[in-house]
Amino acid sequence: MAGYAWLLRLLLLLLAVGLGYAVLSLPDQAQGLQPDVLGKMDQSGVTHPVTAVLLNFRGYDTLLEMAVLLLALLGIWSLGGLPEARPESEPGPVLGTLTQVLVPVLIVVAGYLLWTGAHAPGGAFQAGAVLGAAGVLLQLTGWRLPRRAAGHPLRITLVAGVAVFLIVAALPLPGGRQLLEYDPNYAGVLILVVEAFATVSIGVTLAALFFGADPTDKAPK
Amino acid sequence: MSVPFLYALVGIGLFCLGFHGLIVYDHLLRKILAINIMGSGVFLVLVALAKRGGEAAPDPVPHAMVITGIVVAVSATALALGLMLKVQAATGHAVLPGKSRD
Amino acid sequence: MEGMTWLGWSFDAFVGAGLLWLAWRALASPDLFKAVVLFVAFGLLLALAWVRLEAPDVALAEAAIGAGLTGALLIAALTRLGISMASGRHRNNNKEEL
Amino acid sequence: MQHLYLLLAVFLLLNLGAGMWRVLRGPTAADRMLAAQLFGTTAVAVLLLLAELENSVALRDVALVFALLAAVTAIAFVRRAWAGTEDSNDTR
Repeated sequence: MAGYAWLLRLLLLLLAVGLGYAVLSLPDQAQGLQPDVLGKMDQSGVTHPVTAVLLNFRGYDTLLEMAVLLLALLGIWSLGGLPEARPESEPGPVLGTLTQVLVPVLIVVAGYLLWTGAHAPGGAFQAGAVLGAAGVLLQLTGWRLPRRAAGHPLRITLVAGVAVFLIVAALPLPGGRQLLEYDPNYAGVLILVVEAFATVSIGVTLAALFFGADPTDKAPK
Repeated sequence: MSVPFLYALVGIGLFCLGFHGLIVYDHLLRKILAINIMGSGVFLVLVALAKRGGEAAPDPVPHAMVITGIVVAVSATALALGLMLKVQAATGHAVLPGKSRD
Repeated sequence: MEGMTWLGWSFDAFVGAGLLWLAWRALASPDLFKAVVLFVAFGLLLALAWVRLEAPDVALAEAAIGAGLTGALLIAALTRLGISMASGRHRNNNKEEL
Repeated sequence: MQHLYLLLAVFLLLNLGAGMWRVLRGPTAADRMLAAQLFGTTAVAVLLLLAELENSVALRDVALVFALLAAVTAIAFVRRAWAGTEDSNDTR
């Protein structure tokens, strides 16, 4: 391997030069799809272009992306539990108070980001990530999902985002329209419903990814 | 040459740096970091090229793609870390089988 | 506005150079814990790059995930690998020179 | 005023270089982690300066999320990595 290190560097340098040439030869001024998006904004139900693209114009991407999140979680659960680091001590008073203050604030901020996503930067992914961080914080201070919530309630929460998105996507079908083709009059409400469920599902999925095992499993070795 | 192109070139640099690290280093955690850095480079190129409109607002489509990309990247990282821990539990070393242990 | 563009350029140049340097050090440093900390710092700097590229949505996602989740995930994985924080080397008897 | 904001942002960015030195030198893991936290704090300050510069509400949201979540990595470090290590009382 060591003898070929210079060859590898040379090839990667060539790749970098080629990619750089390709990027620099692109036109200096380009609007991309921005005029198309702005032209259709009045039909999207929201006023923020990125949210309109995420949940209306490119709804397929977002729907499948949430399925990818679930797949990653299934992958981790099928590993059968990860080795536990070490028995955790009780959180000290500082950490306990910090968590008691920070977790509600994080939940409020997640709600704010979700709400503001309709007209300004924000939305389901950012809100879900903040919610996931709140879940990670709780786990770090020794909190574990109660036994009775770990079975069906957890699973239903995890799939709720994809399920509600699919239902909303299928709603236009009986009216003779296409999958994910919302009525512009109701698009705003539908997007908010989809985003609300997606936020909770993304947050819980990210927190479960951090936990690293199916909580209904018997304690891993 | 303008600001977006500066960032696009940095993105290409990050991609190639990450690619180099992915090939050269044997420890799996380092490979995971390298893949993340490669992904960040790709995101940087996408977002930089979206801003070529000058004074106009940037193209929102690449932004939406990058946001989903960031969330997918973190979930893939979590899965990769889990697999790495399983490799370590099975072989005692967090390197790919058949690799030298350095 | 001459000074303004000059300052803006130097800001972008620092961010770009910092990104490349942090990525290089994160991959090349022999201590794994140091690599993780450098990677977290890389994520923070990347959020500034998104802001400069007028992508506040992406900056929000990066701030939430890069600052909160990735760091926690990597550190948890590092402890589960059994790597001592003091030296960055393995604690168990299969000593690996990292 | 605009010049001042951008100048301060560049200055804070240079300050990150000083933090970098701590991350690289160590010597203990806690030093590195605290330096990374300093990174986060400085990034919040830079974001707020840029928010004033561009008069953008969204950037204040980014700074808010940053400030809230920077603590999570530090807590993960304290809870998972630092507590219980044989040299946590180390005064090197």
